[in-house]
Parts: sequence; structure tokens; C-alpha cells
Amino acid sequence: MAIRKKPEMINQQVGWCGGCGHGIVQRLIAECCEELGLVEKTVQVVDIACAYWSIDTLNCDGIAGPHGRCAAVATGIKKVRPEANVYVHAGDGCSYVIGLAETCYTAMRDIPITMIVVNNGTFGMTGGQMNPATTLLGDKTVSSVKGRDEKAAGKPFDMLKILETFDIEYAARGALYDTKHINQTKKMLKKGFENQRDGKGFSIIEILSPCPTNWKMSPVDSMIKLEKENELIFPVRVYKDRGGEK
Amino acid sequence: MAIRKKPEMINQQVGWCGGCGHGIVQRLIAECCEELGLVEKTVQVVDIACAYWSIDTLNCDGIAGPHGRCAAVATGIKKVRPEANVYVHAGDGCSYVIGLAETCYTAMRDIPITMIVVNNGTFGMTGGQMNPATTLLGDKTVSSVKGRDEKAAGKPFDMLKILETFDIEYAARGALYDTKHINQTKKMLKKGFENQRDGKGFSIIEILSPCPTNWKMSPVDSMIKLEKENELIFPVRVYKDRGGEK
Amino acid sequence: MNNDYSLMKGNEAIAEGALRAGCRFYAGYPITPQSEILEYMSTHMEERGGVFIQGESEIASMSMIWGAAACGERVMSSSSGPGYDLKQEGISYLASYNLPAVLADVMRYGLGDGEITEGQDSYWEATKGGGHGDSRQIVLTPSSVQECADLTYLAFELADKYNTVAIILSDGAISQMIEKCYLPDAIEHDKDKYDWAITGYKEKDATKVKVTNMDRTIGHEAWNELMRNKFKTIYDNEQRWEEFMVEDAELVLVAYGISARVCKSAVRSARAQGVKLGLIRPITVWPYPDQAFQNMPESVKALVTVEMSISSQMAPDIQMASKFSKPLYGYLSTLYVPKTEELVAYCKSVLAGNENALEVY
Amino acid sequence: MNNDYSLMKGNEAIAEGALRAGCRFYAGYPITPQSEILEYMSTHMEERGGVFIQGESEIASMSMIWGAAACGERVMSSSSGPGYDLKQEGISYLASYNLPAVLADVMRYGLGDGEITEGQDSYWEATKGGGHGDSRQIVLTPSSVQECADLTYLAFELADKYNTVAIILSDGAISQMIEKCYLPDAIEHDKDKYDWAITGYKEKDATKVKVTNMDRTIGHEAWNELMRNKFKTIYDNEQRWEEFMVEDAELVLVAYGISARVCKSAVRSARAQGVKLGLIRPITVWPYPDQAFQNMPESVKALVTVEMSISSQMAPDIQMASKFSKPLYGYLSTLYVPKTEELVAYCKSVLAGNENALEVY
Amino acid sequence: MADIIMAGTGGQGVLTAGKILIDIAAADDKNVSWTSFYSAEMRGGTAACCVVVSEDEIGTPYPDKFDILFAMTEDAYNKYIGDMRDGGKVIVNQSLFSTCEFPKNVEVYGVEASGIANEMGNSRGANLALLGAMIKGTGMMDKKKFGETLDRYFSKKGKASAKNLDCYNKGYEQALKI
Amino acid sequence: MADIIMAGTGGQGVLTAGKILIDIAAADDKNVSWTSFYSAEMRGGTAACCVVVSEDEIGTPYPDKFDILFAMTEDAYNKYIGDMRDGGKVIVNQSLFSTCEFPKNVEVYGVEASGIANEMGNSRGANLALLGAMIKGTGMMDKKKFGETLDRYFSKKGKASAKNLDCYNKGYEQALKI
Amino acid sequence: MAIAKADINLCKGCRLCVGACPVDAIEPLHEVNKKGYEIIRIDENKCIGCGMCYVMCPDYVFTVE
Amino acid sequence: MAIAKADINLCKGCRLCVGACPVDAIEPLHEVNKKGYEIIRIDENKCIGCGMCYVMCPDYVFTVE
Ligand SMILES: Cc1ncc(C[n+]2csc(CCOP(=O)(O)OP(=O)(O)O)c2C)c(N)n1
Ligand SMILES: Cc1ncc(C[n+]2csc(CCOP(=O)(O)OP(=O)(O)O)c2C)c(N)n1
Ligand code: SF4
Ligand code: SF4
Ligand code: SF4
Ligand code: SF4
Ligand code: SF4
Ligand code: SF4
Ligand SMILES: [Mg+2]
Ligand SMILES: [Mg+2]
Repeated sequence: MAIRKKPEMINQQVGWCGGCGHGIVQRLIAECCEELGLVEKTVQVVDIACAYWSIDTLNCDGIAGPHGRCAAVATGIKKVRPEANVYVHAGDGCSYVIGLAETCYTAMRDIPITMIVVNNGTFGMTGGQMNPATTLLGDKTVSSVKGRDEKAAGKPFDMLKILETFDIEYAARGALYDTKHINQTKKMLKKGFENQRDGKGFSIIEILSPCPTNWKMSPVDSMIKLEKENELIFPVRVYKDRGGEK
Repeated sequence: MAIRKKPEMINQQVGWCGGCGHGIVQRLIAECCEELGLVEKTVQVVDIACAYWSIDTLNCDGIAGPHGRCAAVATGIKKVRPEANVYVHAGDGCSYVIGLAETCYTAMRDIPITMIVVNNGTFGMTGGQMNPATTLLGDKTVSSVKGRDEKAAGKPFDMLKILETFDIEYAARGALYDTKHINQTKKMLKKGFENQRDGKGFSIIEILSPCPTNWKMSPVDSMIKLEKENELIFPVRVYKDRGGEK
Repeated sequence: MNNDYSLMKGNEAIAEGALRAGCRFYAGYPITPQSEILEYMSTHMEERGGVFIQGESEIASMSMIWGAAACGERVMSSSSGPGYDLKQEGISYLASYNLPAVLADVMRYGLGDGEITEGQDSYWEATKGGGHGDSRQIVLTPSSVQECADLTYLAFELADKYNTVAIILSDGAISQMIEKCYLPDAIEHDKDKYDWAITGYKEKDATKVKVTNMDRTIGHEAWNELMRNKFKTIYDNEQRWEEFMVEDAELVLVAYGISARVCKSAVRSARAQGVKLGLIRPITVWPYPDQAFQNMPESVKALVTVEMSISSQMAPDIQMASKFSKPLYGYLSTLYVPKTEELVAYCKSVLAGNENALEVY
Repeated sequence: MNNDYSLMKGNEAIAEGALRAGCRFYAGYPITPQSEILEYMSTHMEERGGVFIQGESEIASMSMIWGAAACGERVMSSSSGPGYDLKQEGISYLASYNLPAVLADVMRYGLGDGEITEGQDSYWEATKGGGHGDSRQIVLTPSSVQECADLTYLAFELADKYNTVAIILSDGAISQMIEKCYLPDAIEHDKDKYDWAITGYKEKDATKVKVTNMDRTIGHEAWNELMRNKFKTIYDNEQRWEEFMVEDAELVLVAYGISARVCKSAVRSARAQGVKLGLIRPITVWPYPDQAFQNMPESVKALVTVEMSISSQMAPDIQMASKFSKPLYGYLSTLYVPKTEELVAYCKSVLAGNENALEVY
Repeated sequence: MADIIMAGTGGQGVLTAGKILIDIAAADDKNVSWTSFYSAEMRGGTAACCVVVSEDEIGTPYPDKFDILFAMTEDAYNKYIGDMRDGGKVIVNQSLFSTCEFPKNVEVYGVEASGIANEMGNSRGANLALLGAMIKGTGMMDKKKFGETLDRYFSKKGKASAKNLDCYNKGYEQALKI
Repeated sequence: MADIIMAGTGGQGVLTAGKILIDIAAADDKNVSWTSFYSAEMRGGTAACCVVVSEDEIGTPYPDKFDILFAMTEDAYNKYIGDMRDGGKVIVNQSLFSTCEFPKNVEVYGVEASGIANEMGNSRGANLALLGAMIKGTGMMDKKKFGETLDRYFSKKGKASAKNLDCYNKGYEQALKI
Repeated sequence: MAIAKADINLCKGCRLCVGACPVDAIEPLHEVNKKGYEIIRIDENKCIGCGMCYVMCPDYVFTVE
Repeated sequence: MAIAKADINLCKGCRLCVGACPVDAIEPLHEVNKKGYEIIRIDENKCIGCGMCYVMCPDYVFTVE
């Protein structure tokens, strides 16, 4: 059995709530960068949202993007520093709501970065409001106290279906609700980093992740909800793998 | 043969360049509204772009949306005046570039308006810059003087493919390059207005249209380009017709 | 006026004040420390027969309220910091169509990406901002939960009266605190009372109703005049402020919002210590209450602006109002709510001649 | 300095000035009357080894230049009117990370949706804007094509020197006109010269290089101090202006950009008619050239601000600079380039006591 | 009348205790203000709120010094004990408290608040027990009246439960000056 | 030295004529400015530019009054004739001109500019013919030197053609005072 | 039979109608209208009143009655 | 054999590891750490060193060696 130990790239305790998936995501990222020997070249772009805490804990160059504009910030960085391993770690509010256009146009330009989106079905950092892209119908949030109602607030949509219409390298969705899916998610992330290393195009990996604090559920129950409810609407799978051919 | 005459809803000469498709689009809209008896209830939302001139020429309530935000403005109007026949007449820059998110979220909310997007492959009003959503590869514009290059500027994408992933009422693309297609486009528009009248959801009709001024081509050649080049990338067809079932 | 108080946060008082003023359309996007306004609206707007939309961004939200305002509805949005920046374009558009609307800007600490601590960082943006063009907005600054409700209510009245955007410039401290609040009586707004509003039906008469860029409708000259007259009328008639023990003061503090609350305590405490402080509390910061500074008592030796900012954003307005008649000092506490006794000590030091006057630029 | 002139538009001079200053990253979105900057960059950036991106919006463009600036590159964006509004948030972010960047804001006529005529509508937004927070930007105002090139070049130097955003505040008239321009010599910028820049490689040393919100890195107290010192240093050292026949003037015009050009003609014409006009032309409007107003000759009876705006946006700055030592009048021509003789006639009328002083609010 | 600082760790109900306090004081015709220190981290760390109760108009809702310190943990006590006015009252949750050297200028009251709560099977009731101790120690309000309004507070929120009042009462009864 | 207004309808090459003029005047060591009135409508309507040529620093590039009016159409003439300085020169394209009553304070020169252009098979050359007439009428520059620089101007743009110089020369030769 | 009429003042000279007419009844002219655009003329003898010109013209020049 | 170790100071009491362990080697405790979170304990006798706890824990509590 190989030794399992917190990656060295992570240099202090994480600032997330207990049971939050962001911490797992950060670890998977760090593991990938270490295993691929990319640590020294890595630049992280985090959202002004719960992903932000990663700027304090990960030992690499980094910058926080204005809320929603991470993909555009990363574009600027990748164009000036094409040798760098540039990735985005952002929320589903950032990437799919206010930043929908930035995400799509980064795909349109096929910018060779690795974009990681944490789908926790809510605006975590601001206190758990409905996320118009990802909150399930009926889910109660502080801005949909009776549960999300389709008539008033529309219904969640699958952003990866949108992104697969672009000519991009890779799009996939993983999940964190059990170790099997965490391991699978890591493979997706690794693919995303490898694609970048190999000069292929835009890769995006979305990750179903719990926000126990704002869901007002225990971490364990949150994982159950992820599997039993969220995954039904947001299937875990590879949506697109261009295989480097263009 | 029925009498063909400029619709009464149009009250003065159009402000567009000679050979511009916006004038045809405006006439089709007016014909639809008149034939469906909707004139008195109609509210137009035009873009700050070439569609803007319609605010001067069409005899109905109207407002110009901030460039790119027409769909959001129309949402505000439709929510406050649900009885009104609210439509958007906007450009492909407005609707697909700066306003990509607004267009998608209006679809997400399935707001029962009729959105009409003039795809002329350029930013007409500002002098013909490349439109990142619709300018074809190789097309020369003032901001891509050597022709649009995929590596630097990505490539055009089909927004209707994106919109059909949403649960909306209707999405279709028409074209103006000959009378047959103009008549077909009118049917699409009429469907869009009928859907709204019947309380169905969001309808969007995109229209392939020439911009001879900025393409630096004669109007006749522009129509040929539309048919021979643009339609290859942007096929004329109905993408989605929910048929009122949800 | 209701005789029964409620205990509520400043943010909730803003939202409930708006609903009672007849606001029936709200669109916004979450951001700390104003999200409770949005949340309150999401919970209560529908039961009052209105429309709530959580927009996909601040810009989309502004565009939605623009459409709704053009229909004659009483509309509101709210934001803070970076989110408020994104509303600048929409403010300009509202101004250029002469449309009434109310916005709340709940300030935080300045210069920062994700800074959400208390602060008063957006005085300039609120009073001199409003996007491109010559637009000006009425800006009201609550310094209690009661005023959050009252000034929001007033904001709708003023917006309607002058066809203008009115801004509630609150701050994280005032908006997050809970106090007693006597809520104003609810009124209903008639969105059909205007002759300019978009209706989409023409029963009233056959003429075209059209809301468009005013300068196109009435011509540039008339439009420029209309704007100038509007600004001047507002300036002449809508200056609001509170004076506290200014009559015999040696030093007059000038502060709004949370800072003014501390100043009041400081005035009381200093006077107990034999130091005559006074306070001018602007309630409107545009129009700035120039009148308050017109006949300053002889006793006043200097003015002190007290703000939670890095640069003194209010200082130029104070100097314009006071015409440099008194020296101006600054107590700028950035992200920290000023401390009462520290402020008193500073004032003593000013009076003792130990402090440098503020450099304003 | 090149000995050969070019005939070019102001916009082109801005773009070429930037390229010669070593700008190697431009992202922007079209809008009249600044689109030629973008177009020039799209045509020439690549041949200089730089990156041009036509962004999907002003906001995306700002975010891209933010990323690029954080990498140590010399970056630029440009916009106008409503598009410039949307850059406010990004300006704040640049300021909060202490990153150098240059922006051009080509003004148009105020209050309007699609207005694209000449104007000077965004003085406030440029000088008092910059989004939320206490950020301040250096603002340079070219009044010739030559200055479009020179001040853009300077803007990059100042941005670099002070780690700040520098703004070229041009206007539709100056940016669309063609004049002779002697272009500055081209320099190359070394993006690797900074110790704070993102590189994504660590050969130099093992320590972590990280660009993040400065207040997190060095703490709030230090950050506030750093900001205050920066603003003060800029204020003390970077005031720029031109004086023209002020020594013996009876009336001094104050104007920038296109208006200043007309004023120069007016001064000459008036003097030919025996009326002693002078001109103070601010070149920086932040920092405002307060020094220019410090020792005004006795002969000066009044000041006249000449602006293409509805409200006098520069008037408060003039009054702050002149400390109300002279009465202030205003010639505000909105969307019309001022007429030389009309302006002279107005000045005569002021001197004859037939005009009202400007009300400033 | 009183500047009160209430502190503990997240999840202990400190902010709620403050809200209960102002609710009751307001009903008693006092002016009240409640402020908290919100932070970007959603959970954990210290939680604190500051309550001002006054007969007169309240100036700053952020007093420099306090008359009462309501400390749910030792950390909270350590953080604020230096900001007490002379003669101030300090109420500590002895269940999470070790030290015992108190400054001379304050009176200290203690109760096993967490212990009481667990005992009553109302694990979230420690804050109410400490409120009881506070009412006893400060005498700022009538015990019974406070208890009744407390009951009404929870009824209003739809969370009425006899256990709440029990915690409060036990806290009152068991509170001791130390 | 001269404030010049050049006007016509869109597509007639008025703006280009202005650019040619400043190009040549600049090469002649003059200071020059060129301004146009841009509008939101892309095509049609009047097009006009204003050229200032001066030995000295140029103040306003938007003069109130003009020394030279270069009118490609009668509309353009009507629009600007009221803004002429006494002694000013007016150059009109007689091909698109009917009236003949000119004000006393100006000197008028005419040429069939469009006619010449069509004749030369250079339909876009009417502006050059009128430029020729203008050089003759105003004597503001040496005929030959202007012609040479004109040639160079088109070469620089990669649009060299003998027809251009021909139009200019014909315009110069056929221009008549009226 | 219905037949097309043209209000040539509205014409902008785009020539799109010319190709749209199934019977070549529309003749492009070099003559310009007040706004300076080259106009067209309908050959009334050829016109069959099909309305295609109306459908195509972006400037509402045609009436068919 | 490799076996898991826990740095309980880092634990935030989420209990996710408990269910992730295939052999029920992780016991949730009521005991709290310095930060006030209820911690866990690994039963060294049961642990098979599979590393699932490491994979699941969001707070990097586990080292398997
Ligand atoms: C322009 C702007 N609008 C709003 C915000 C406030 N804001 C910060 S984080 C956030 C939501 C974050 O949600 P998400 O992206 O899903 O990330 P999470 O915290 O859930 O991981 C919002 C709305 C902001 N910082 N800037
Ligand atoms: C915020 C903002 N950015 C940019 C502009 C400038 N602008 C006006 S119209 C336009 C492009 C219009 O293109 P499109 O939407 O395709 O319409 P078209 O004119 O081609 O019909 C642009 C960029 C603006 N008015 N506002
Ligand atoms: S709020 Fe939600 S997303 Fe944010 S750190 Fe806490 S659990 Fe994670
Ligand atoms: S610029 Fe293009 S889109 Fe605009 S009116 Fe002219 S032809 Fe039509
Ligand atoms: S289509 Fe209409 S505008 Fe075009 S040439 Fe024919 S009549 Fe004229
Ligand atoms: S009606 Fe038909 S036949 Fe007659 S001119 Fe028009 S297109 Fe030709
Ligand atoms: S998963 Fe980690 S943080 Fe959660 S209970 Fe287990 S050890 Fe503690
Ligand atoms: S290593 Fe495997 S067996 Fe051991 S505690 Fe962790 S999960 Fe259980
Ligand atoms: Mg989220
Ligand atoms: Mg377009």
C-alpha cells in the first residue's frame, strides 16, 4: 500500500467548513500537480467565493479572480505565461451564473487551461442563496424559502451540455460523495492537467460537492443528497473528450 | 393575389443602410403583429446597435435595452405587463456576445417573450468588428484584417445549439437571402408571436442577415455570401419546438 | 406610522420599507453585506403581489428593473462593493430615460477583492458616480435601523417626484445591526398613473406611448435644460441633515451612517469631560447639505470629518460646503468602527493644536 | 523622439503610443468613438510579439488584462461611456492588487443610451470613480494627437512607477481628429523584472511568489498606510498643467481636452480684441493641478470653466484648487464643441458683470 | 443602562442569546441595539455580539467598554475581559472554564451552563442557562418577566418548548458569585 | 493659413480629399488638423470634414468660420456658405449644382468635377478634380508639388494610378472663376 | 390584375429587388433619387403582381395592388 | 503493514471518514479538539491501511504509512 499523506503543496489547514467538498477538491488538485511534476509551474486562479481560501493554503502562484471572471483572468495569465500550468478553482455561481459568458468564451477560444468548477448547488460564500444554474427544484435556500419554484425561478440546467457544443478538449463531471467517485474525479482532473501539459485545448471538470453549512444538513446527509438527488439532474460522466484531434 | 403594402405599424422610412436585412426583419415583425391582431399590445425592446433605428420607425411602445441586455429588459417588462406582446429585436453581438448570459438565463426562466436575433456576422453599428460568436473563420473585418484566425480568436459557434439544451418553447433559424427564405422566416416569427400570445414559453428566432456596409460587399453579393458561406455554419432550421408541452 | 415596533436588521428594514412604499419589483444578485435585502424580498415580495427575480448578475438585475421601471412599476435593486460597480451603467440608463428607481448600496471596507468588513468605501461612487454622463442621484444615508425604513420609503417618494434614481447609501454596520423600528404604513402604487409608461395596450388613446432616450424625444437643448433644472431643484429643496449640539461647539464633527452614531456618543462623552463637540450629520449626501455649513457659530474652531475610509471621501464636499471657513481635520478609521474615546482624544488633540489639518485631493 | 511625423487619429496615436511604451497585452470590446484603438491593436499587436484579444465584454476584457498585469506584462484596455462604466469593478481590483495598467476612456456626450457625439461626460467617473473602495487613478487628458501618444507613453511609465492604474481621458473630438504626431521611440518592457509577478516557474528561488489582495499579504494597517502614501506622493509629484497667457489675464479659462483647444483660440482672439484672457489647461485631472491655482495674479478677476458637459464636472476641483479666491463661471456646451467667438463673447459678458457665477453642487 | 458583550464559539447560540435579550429588553420599553461581527468564514471561530440596552437614544452600538460580559467559553472570556468597565459583571459558563484568577474591578458569576443543558436533554440550551445566570447576576430584569417573554420569544418562532424555560430557570437558580 | 470646410454626400470621397490635403500640407511643413463629423448612421446623408492648415500651432480644430469651402454638392454649399469669412474662396462641383447667385463677400470657382471624373473613367475621382480646382482657385500650394505629393499619397496606400493625377490636373485646368 | 408600384423616393439602390423578380420586370437605373441613390423602374408590361419585390425590398418601396 | 494515523487537531468533526472506512475502524467520539470539533479515533487493530479515510477526509487528518 502506497503511503498516503497530505500533499506538500498544501501548506496549512484549510479554511472551509467541516465536511465541505472544497477541501477534497483542493487535495485532488495538489495530488495531480505533484504526480505530474507540475507544482513548480502551477498558477491557481480562485474565485471570490469559497474557493478563495485555497489562495491561503496552496503553495503556488495564485490570484483571485473577480467573482465570475476566473476563466477570463486565467486567459490573460495563460496568454502571457504559456508555459505555466494555469487552472481555475471556482464555484458554480461564479462559473455558470454571473460568469456564464466568460466560461463559454474561454471554451470558444479553446484556451488550454484546466477549469475546475465546484457544483454545490448554491452560493456558498454569501450564505447559501439559490444558484439559478444548479439549485434543484424544490430545494430550500435563503432566497427560495419555500423551495425553488420552476414558474418563478426557472429550473437548473446542465452547463456541460452547453460546453460540449464547443470545440473543446475535454468536459466531464465527477462527484465527491464516496471514495469511488472521488478517485474517479481525480482521474478526470488528471486528464485535465495532462491535456494542458500536452498543449491540447480547454478542459473543464465539474465536481458535485456538498455544502453542509448552507444546505443545513450534516455532512453525511449532504453526501446522500448529492448521490440521490443532485446526480439525477447532473449525471457523472465524461461529456467530451476530443482526444487532442482538432 | 392579396394586396402587399408596407404595414401601417411602420410609420416612416427606415434608418438602415441600403440592402441591410434589419429593414426586412422589421417589416416581417410588423406584418406578424398586424396579422395576429397584436399591434395594440406590442412592446418592442431594441438593442443599442443597428436594431435601435426601429425605435424611431415602429408605431408601438418601445424601449432600447443597454447593449446586450435586451432579454433582461424584456423580462422586466413582461413580468410587469404580462398581457403585452413583448419582443426583442437585437443583434448577434448583443444577444450572443456581451449578453450571452442574459439570453441563456431568459431561456432558463422560460420567459414567454419573442426574441429575434439578427445574425449579420459582425458588430454592425460600431463599424464592423469581428463578432466572436458569428464571424466566420477567414472573414476579414476591421478587427481581423487578415481574416479571422482560429488560433488567436477561436471560431464561431451555434448559439441555437446551446439554447436548445434549455427547456424552452421554440428555437429556429431563418435567413433573408431570397424570398423563399424570407417567407419561411416569417412563419418562424409568427410562430414565436403565437407562442407568446398563447402563454407558451420562450421563443427565439435567429435570422441570417447581410451587413453590406461592413462586409464591404454589394447587397447582392452579400446575399450570395449569406447563402454560400454563412448558412453552412449556421443552418436554417427549427431547432426546438416544444409544442406547448412542458 | 405604526405604533408597534419591530426588531429587525437594517437590511430587513430597507426591504420592508420598500415594500411598504409600494415597491413591487425587485431584482438583485447576492453579495455580503446586503444579501438580506434580496432574501427578504425573495420571501415577502410575492405575498404582496409583486415580482422577485434573483438575476444572473448585477447587470441583468439592473436591466430587469429598468424594463420594469419603464412600465411604471416601483422598482428596487441592491448591492455592495464590486457588485455596485456593475450597476453604474444601469444607473446611467435609468437617468437617461428619466426613470424613477431606488437602489441600496450597502458599503463595505474599500480597496479589496473579497473584503466584506464594515466600512464606508463608496461615498464617491454613490455621490459622484452613476456611470457615464452627467447623471446625478439623490443619495440618502441611514444611520439607524429606523432610518433604513424611513429613508427607503422617502427614497421612493423622491424618485417618483423627480423622476430620478434615489440611492440608500447604507453600510455593513448599520445594515447588519438590529434595533427597534417603527415601520411606515403601507401604500399601494398605481403603475398606470403615468403618461410615459410602457403598457402595451392603448385603450386610453391612440397616440403612441414610448419610453425612449429623452434627448431623442424632446431634443438636446430641452433635455439639457430639463436636466439642469432637475438637478438644481433637487439641490435647492432636498438637502437634509441633523445637527447635534452645534450651537456652542468648539469642534464640529461631520459624519454619516455608522460613523455618525459613534460621533453622537463622542459628543456626549466629550461634553461630560468639558470639551464642546458638536455634530453635523448629513442625511442626504447628494445634494450635500451645504446649508448646514452656512452660518457656523463663531465658537467653532474647526471641523473633523469622521469616516471609515482610507482617503477622506467626504472632505471635498465639506470644504465646498464650508468654503474653507474652518480648518478641516480627518479621523479616518478604515475598516474599524471608530472608537468613541479614541475619537474624543483625537478631538482634544486637535483643539490642543497637536494635529495636522487634512490634506484633501 | 522620432524626427519623422505621422499623420494619425488620436485613437491611433494612443494605440501606437502604447505599443511603443512596451504594451504587449490588449483586450477590449468595441464602442464608438474608441474602436480604432482596438482595431489598431488587432492589426499591429501581433507583429510586435504581443497578445490581442477581442473580449466578449468590457468586463471579460478587464479580467483578462488583470490576469496579464499580474504576470508583469504591460497591459491596456480602452472603452467609452457605458462600456467604461463596466470597467469600474476591474479598476478597483487592479488597485486592490497594486497592479499597473493603462486604460483609455474616450468620452462622449453624457446622459444617453446610444449617444456617441463628442462630449466630456465622464470627468467624474474618471477622477472620482474607479469602482468601490478608496482607489485613485492617475488621469491624463490629451488635447492633441501628439499628446495622445505622449501621455499614453507617460501613462505606462507612471503606472509602473506607482503600481497604479493610469487613465487616458480623451474625448471623441481629440480621438477622432488627425494631426501630425512625432512618435516616441519604442522600448521593450521586461515582464520578468518584478518580484511580485506571477510566473508559474520557480527557478529564481523556492519561495512562493503570489499576487494576492495586498491587505491579506501585508495586513490592513500597512496596506492603508501604503495606499495613503501612494496617493500623497502622486499628488505631490505628478500634477501637470499648461499655462497660457495667465500672467496678466483678467479672466482665466480652465479647460482640458478638446475644450482647451478652443480656449487657446479664444485667448488669442480675445487678446486681439483687447480682452485679456488666459488659460490654465490641466493635463492631469487627478491629481488635479492645485499648484496652478496657488498664486493667481492679482489681475485675474474670475475663472471660467469650459466643458462639454451638462453639469460642470470640473467646477468642484477648480474651487478646491482656487479655494474660492476668484469667482467661478461656467461655459458648458454639452454635445457641441464650443465656438471660439461665442466663448469670447461670453467672457466679455462675464467681465461686464452680466453673467451669474456658477452654482456648484 | 448596559453595554453587553456576548461571546463564545460558533454554534453555541451566542447570537441567539443576544437576540433574545434585546427582544425582552425592547418589550420592557428599552432602546436596544444588537450588532455582531460577521466574517467570511461560515463556521467555527469565535462568535460574538454586542447588545446595548438603554433608556435613552443609543449613540454608538459599538461601545468601547462593557458593563456585562457573557462568556460561553474561556477563549471568549480572555478576549473581552480587558474591555470591562469598573464594577462590571462577568458571567461565565463554568462547564468550559478552567482559570479562576479574576480581576478586582469586576464581579464574576458562574454556572455550569453546558452541564445544565446536557442534563435537561437540551444540548442547544446552554446559552439560555447562561442567560439565567446573567439575569441573576446583574438583576437587570425581573426573573419572572424575563422568563415569560423568553417563552413568548420561542412561541413566536414556532419553537416553543418547556425545556427552554427550564434551562433558563436552572441557570438562574444555580448561578453563583465567584 | 486656412480654415477649410469640405462637404458632400457619403461616398463622394470628401473625407479622403481632406486627408489628401493634410497629407500634402503636412509634407509642406505646415501644421494641420483634420476633423470629421461622425454619426451613428453608417451611410448616406452629408459627409463633411474640416481641415485647418497653419504655420503656427493650431488652436481649435473646429473653426467658427471658414476661408475655403470645398462643396461637392449643392446641399453642402447651402449648408456652409453662411459660415464663410469675407474674402473666402468657394469651390463648387458644377456637375451637381444649379443656382448661381453667390454672395458678394466670397470668390467662387467652379469645375465639372463629376463630369471630369466620369470622362476619365475614374468615377471616384471627382474629389480629386475638385481638389485641383481648389489649388487653382486658392493658390494655396504649388500646382506641381501638390500633384507629386498626391501621387505619392496613393502609392503609399498601394493605390497608385495615373488616372488620379489626371483628374487632379483636369480639375486644375478647367477650374474657372464664376 | 394586381401590379407593383414603386415609391422610388424610398429606394436605397440595393438592387435586391432586381434579382427577386421572377419575370425580370425590374430594371436598375443609373438615375438617382433625391437622396442620391440609384433607383429602379418597374416594367408594367412584364409585372405579374407576384409581390416578390415587396417581400425582398428592405426599404418598403413596393406596393402591389 | 501500513496503517492510518490521524492528526485530530485538524479534524472538523464531519464524520465522513466513519462511513468511508470499509472495516469500521473509525469511531466517532464526543470528545472535542481545541477548536471545539468532535473528533474520531482509529482502531489500530481493525485498520487495514486501505487509505479510504485519507481519500474522503476534507481536512487532511489522515496519513497512511
Ligand atoms: C460582482 C460580485 N457580485 C457578487 C459578489 C458576491 N459573491 C461572492 S461569492 C458569491 C457566490 C459564490 O457562489 P459560488 O460561485 O457557487 O461559490 P461557492 O461559494 O458556492 O463555492 C457571490 C455572489 C461578488 N464578490 N462580486
Ligand atoms: C456596454 C456597451 N459596450 C459596447 C457598446 C457599443 N456597441 C454598440 S452596438 C455594438 C455592436 C452591435 O453589434 P450587434 O449586436 O451584432 O448589432 P448589429 O449592429 O450588428 O445589428 C457595440 C459593441 C455599447 N453601446 N455598450
Ligand atoms: S459555505 Fe459551503 S461551500 Fe463554503 S466552505 Fe462552507 S460548506 Fe464549503
Ligand atoms: S451597418 Fe450593417 S447592420 Fe447596420 S444598418 Fe448598415 S448594413 Fe445594416
Ligand atoms: S430592393 Fe428596394 S431599396 Fe433595393 S433597389 Fe429595389 S427598390 Fe430600391
Ligand atoms: S410584383 Fe412580382 S413581377 Fe411585379 S415587379 Fe414585383 S417581383 Fe416583379
Ligand atoms: S473526515 Fe476528517 S474532518 Fe471529518 S470527521 Fe473524519 S477525520 Fe474529522
Ligand atoms: S486506512 Fe482504511 S481501514 Fe484504516 S482507518 Fe482508514 S479507511 Fe479504515
Ligand atoms: Mg456554489
Ligand atoms: Mg451584428
